[in-house]
Amino acid sequence: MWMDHPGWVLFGTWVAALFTLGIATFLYKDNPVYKFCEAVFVGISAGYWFVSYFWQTLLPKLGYPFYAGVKTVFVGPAEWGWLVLLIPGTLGMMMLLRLVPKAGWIARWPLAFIVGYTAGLRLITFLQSNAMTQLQNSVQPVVRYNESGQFLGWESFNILLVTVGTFAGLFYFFFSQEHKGVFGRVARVGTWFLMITFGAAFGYTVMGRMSLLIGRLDFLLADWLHLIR
Amino acid sequence: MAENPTEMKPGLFDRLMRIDRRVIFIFISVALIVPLFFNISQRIQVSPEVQMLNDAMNKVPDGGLVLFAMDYDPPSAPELQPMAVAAFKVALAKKFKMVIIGLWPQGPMQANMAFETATHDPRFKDVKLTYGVDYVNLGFQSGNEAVIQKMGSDIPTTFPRDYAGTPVDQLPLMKGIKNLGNFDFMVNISAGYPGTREWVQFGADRFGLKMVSGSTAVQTTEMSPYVGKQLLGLMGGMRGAAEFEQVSGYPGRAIKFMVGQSVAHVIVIVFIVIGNIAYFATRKRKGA
Amino acid sequence: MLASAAIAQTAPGDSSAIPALTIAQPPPPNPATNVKAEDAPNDGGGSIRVTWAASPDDGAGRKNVASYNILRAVSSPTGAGAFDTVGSATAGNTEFTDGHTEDGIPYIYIVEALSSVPSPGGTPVMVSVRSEPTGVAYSNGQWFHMRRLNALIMVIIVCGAILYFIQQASSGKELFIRKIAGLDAVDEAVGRATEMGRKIFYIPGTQDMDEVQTLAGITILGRVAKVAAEYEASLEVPVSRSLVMVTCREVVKEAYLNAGRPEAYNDSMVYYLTDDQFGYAAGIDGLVMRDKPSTLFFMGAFYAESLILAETGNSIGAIQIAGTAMPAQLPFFVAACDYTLIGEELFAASAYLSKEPKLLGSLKGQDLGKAIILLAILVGIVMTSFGAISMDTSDLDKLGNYNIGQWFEVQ
Amino acid sequence: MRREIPTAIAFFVGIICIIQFFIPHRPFGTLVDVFSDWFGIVAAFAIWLGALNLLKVSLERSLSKKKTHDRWYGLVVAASFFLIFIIGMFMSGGDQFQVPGSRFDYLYVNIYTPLSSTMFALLAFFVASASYRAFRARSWEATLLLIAAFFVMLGRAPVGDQLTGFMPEGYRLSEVANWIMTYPQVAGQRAIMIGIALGVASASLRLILGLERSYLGGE
Repeated sequence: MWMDHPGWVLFGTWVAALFTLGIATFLYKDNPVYKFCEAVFVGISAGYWFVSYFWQTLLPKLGYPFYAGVKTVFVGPAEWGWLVLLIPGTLGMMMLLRLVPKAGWIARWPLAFIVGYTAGLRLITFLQSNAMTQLQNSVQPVVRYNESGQFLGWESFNILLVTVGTFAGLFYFFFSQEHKGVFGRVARVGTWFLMITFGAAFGYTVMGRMSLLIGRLDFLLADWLHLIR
Repeated sequence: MAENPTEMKPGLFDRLMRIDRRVIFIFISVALIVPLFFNISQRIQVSPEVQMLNDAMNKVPDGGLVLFAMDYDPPSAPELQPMAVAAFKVALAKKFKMVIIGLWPQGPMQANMAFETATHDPRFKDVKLTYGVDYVNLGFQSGNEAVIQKMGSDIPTTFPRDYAGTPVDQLPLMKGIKNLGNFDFMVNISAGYPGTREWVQFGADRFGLKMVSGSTAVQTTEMSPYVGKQLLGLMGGMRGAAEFEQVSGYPGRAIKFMVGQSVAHVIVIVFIVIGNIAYFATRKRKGA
Repeated sequence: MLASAAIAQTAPGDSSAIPALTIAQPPPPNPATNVKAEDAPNDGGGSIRVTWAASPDDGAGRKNVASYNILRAVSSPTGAGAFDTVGSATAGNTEFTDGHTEDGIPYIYIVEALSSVPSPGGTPVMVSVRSEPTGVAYSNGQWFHMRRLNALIMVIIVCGAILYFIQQASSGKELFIRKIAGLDAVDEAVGRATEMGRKIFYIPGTQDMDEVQTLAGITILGRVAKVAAEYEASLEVPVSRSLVMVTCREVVKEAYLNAGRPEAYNDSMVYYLTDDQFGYAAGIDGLVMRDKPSTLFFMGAFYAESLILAETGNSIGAIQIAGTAMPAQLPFFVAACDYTLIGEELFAASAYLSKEPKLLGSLKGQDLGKAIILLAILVGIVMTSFGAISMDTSDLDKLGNYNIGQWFEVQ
Repeated sequence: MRREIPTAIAFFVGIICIIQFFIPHRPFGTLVDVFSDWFGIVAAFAIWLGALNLLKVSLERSLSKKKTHDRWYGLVVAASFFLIFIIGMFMSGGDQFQVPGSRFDYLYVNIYTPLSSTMFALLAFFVASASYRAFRARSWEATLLLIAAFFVMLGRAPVGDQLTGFMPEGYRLSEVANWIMTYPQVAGQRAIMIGIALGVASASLRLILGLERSYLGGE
């Protein structure tokens, strides 16, 4: 294949390396090299998504099935299932009417469809997967024993801690109750748990972020400069 | 303002308090670059989640049908690619039948690269796999969690063609596969949305998929509540990858990268300590 | 017409393998028993569930069952038609769902246990043994998913609580709502932009309109834009999705109209950069460094770009107010922004800022929902703890009926 | 009429999306899949608006009379867009555009990938500078944030275990970090997740009922 040609491979690696360094200059300060890379990035990525949407959504979900459906009408045996595609097709066209100032308001119809779809679907999925599943995981015996019926103090304490933390954390989220008195104190404990959660989650990810940079350094030093193997 | 009596000549700690962030950047770069030039190795403690993952994978009978969902792209590859490679090696050793898909457009490409790396391991020199019989790559489908939902009822209509455009009914492996219920196991490698959360919600919760996940370090905290019933194991970030490489017996890149990562990590910790010392030192002086 | 135990070769007609089989001593496995077929529950039709008791040689006995084949035939008054393989299951499984049936057609099934037998030729031969056929089964669709009854109850309770308080609030009942620090800072943050003569950037997340956080972010934008219009601050909304761009234009235009300054609105306040996560981050970073906005809002769904955006904003000393329900990104906003709306607070923000009674009522409804959930957890924990006294709790599955948590499991 | 019909559409679609979850029977069982395809189609149309807007803004900036220093970057944006657009649409084998070896793939691998990977990699630096600044024991809450982060970070680095190797098993830093992650961290996470579920339910209901409809603009 043409792009396996050593010349093209080398050229590609150099382009990739220069763009890598160009973006990295932003760490020092904003500069013309970064501005150029940023402009290329915005243009290339917008085009990338545009092309992907066209080939991977617009045609396979609308264009091809619509064409195949219309063809059955003329070639037979006629099928009419494709007619339903007229709905999303029309909604999409209505969206494009935004380009016509006087008719722009018609784009609210597809927007309303999307808002209804999102609201309905997410209401269910979040209640199911966030609320119900967390309920399921929370309802556990807080007193723990092993097989021979011996009480396990440490395990019981841990489960109790999670329960108390969940409760206190939820108290923080109460909106219609002033955070004063006992309620306020419990909510305060809730914020402590939230802070521990944030700190732990942050600390946990620091390493992962380093690995991203290792990937780029590995590219520069191994694939581009061949300094390491 | 100069005549303000509390205003003092900035001392060492004051300067440390307002250290230019570019100084930190230099330290991080050096810490990450230098170890890449050396060959150091270290012992890694395996966490229970990764142990569970390894056990769960080994519990799948040899020759079992396993789904690989690769939901990530090149930016997350340093963390996730070693996981994919190690998982494929375990799969090769256990002679799994593999079906590869991706909910991220670049996922299947990453999978191909990982698969190739895995087959190049000298231990699998004699393993001869036939595409279409032993493994297939069904490529990417757009639609996020809706794809999972459709796979729950009918995989051949969800993925009518494979990665290279071959209709699935021409792939012998796909003959017996109707829906997610046919899989003995699933490995998800995930960098965000759609990913492990969606596979748990739609695959494990709704269709009873037995699954494990390898996810970026950032996501791992969000996924850890699912471990147990919904996730049979979880590896998080480069460290999780290195642990898995160690426990599965297939050491790879993750263990090597861990060194630089650890050093940079320690630098961050040292800076936090310095920041706090400076904070308390300046506060004491202001209070006095 | 069916032999209850037939020996078949994988390659029918390959008679040369038969003598090999008689030489290779191992006999075929015992068949699977108690095979039943019934309509798969809780589906839209088109599938039948086949269950069986494992062959005595599956994992035990001779341990030679490798897998099961599931065969199907259409039943008719004159007898069953030909059996075709519709799927397979590896050893250890005792269930298979045939997802390719037509509703209303009578089917019968057979489960075939397969065993691989070494042959002198080297390549192992598959031998199989068939079970008794099942009775006739039909598939059809159900109108209610029984395994989701608990979720329905949950939806009714939560939505009922919210609707009840919306109703209460519209009848004029006073509602107390606690302070949300990040939202009280909106006026100050917008005012500062006016004073300094700098811009306000509002980023409604980086996801599309199928994410409810984006919708929340856009609704908050409506309130912020109104404040910006009143303060005559200059607002810019660079977005990452075309649909979000269209929606934000409607929202901002409406807000300027409501603030009595429709002439100050201009479509160019809301513009699209790119759908791409990091392409967008690169673009925003550049804009922030060059325009040096005094105030940045991040309200919606974010992924890894959260810290790239917030650190850059922090480096120019902007006031930053963030809000997201992405648990993984919250720590970064908390670390790099002045105020952060945590999870639920993001969804409460638009109601809080609008001060409309009906919307505030929905917040009170949320609280009732939370109270009910807390109560359910408490009661559940007490019940299971008493039920499980002195029981082995190393594995919750062993608790059986005492494992009350499973009541909340939704299929 | 400009607001009533859309409000009705949102209501109708929202309710259907809720009840379909409980009705496996056709056509409800697959309705959300259909809607999700429709969403994709509408988004695929809408991206024309976004792309045109991007080009308009970029070209206007380049062609304006104002002789700003930055004006030529707009041309770079437009040129890059057209480069990948033309190659992706016409020169990379149609819908096989992403197959390795296509021209589109060459741009993807050598331009798009390094740009986005490097942008992502900047996080390594930002996470360091943010933690240096944020993790200071300014108050009790900030101290908890600091302590949790500190222990988890140490526990995740192999050096943590080397420091505490003398301790009995179960008390080493990696185990302490695991403990924080499995218990207190999960508690906070759970509270956040349950809260979010309620928040989403409430926000969704407000949208379905048309109580929040600023997205529809004015009359």
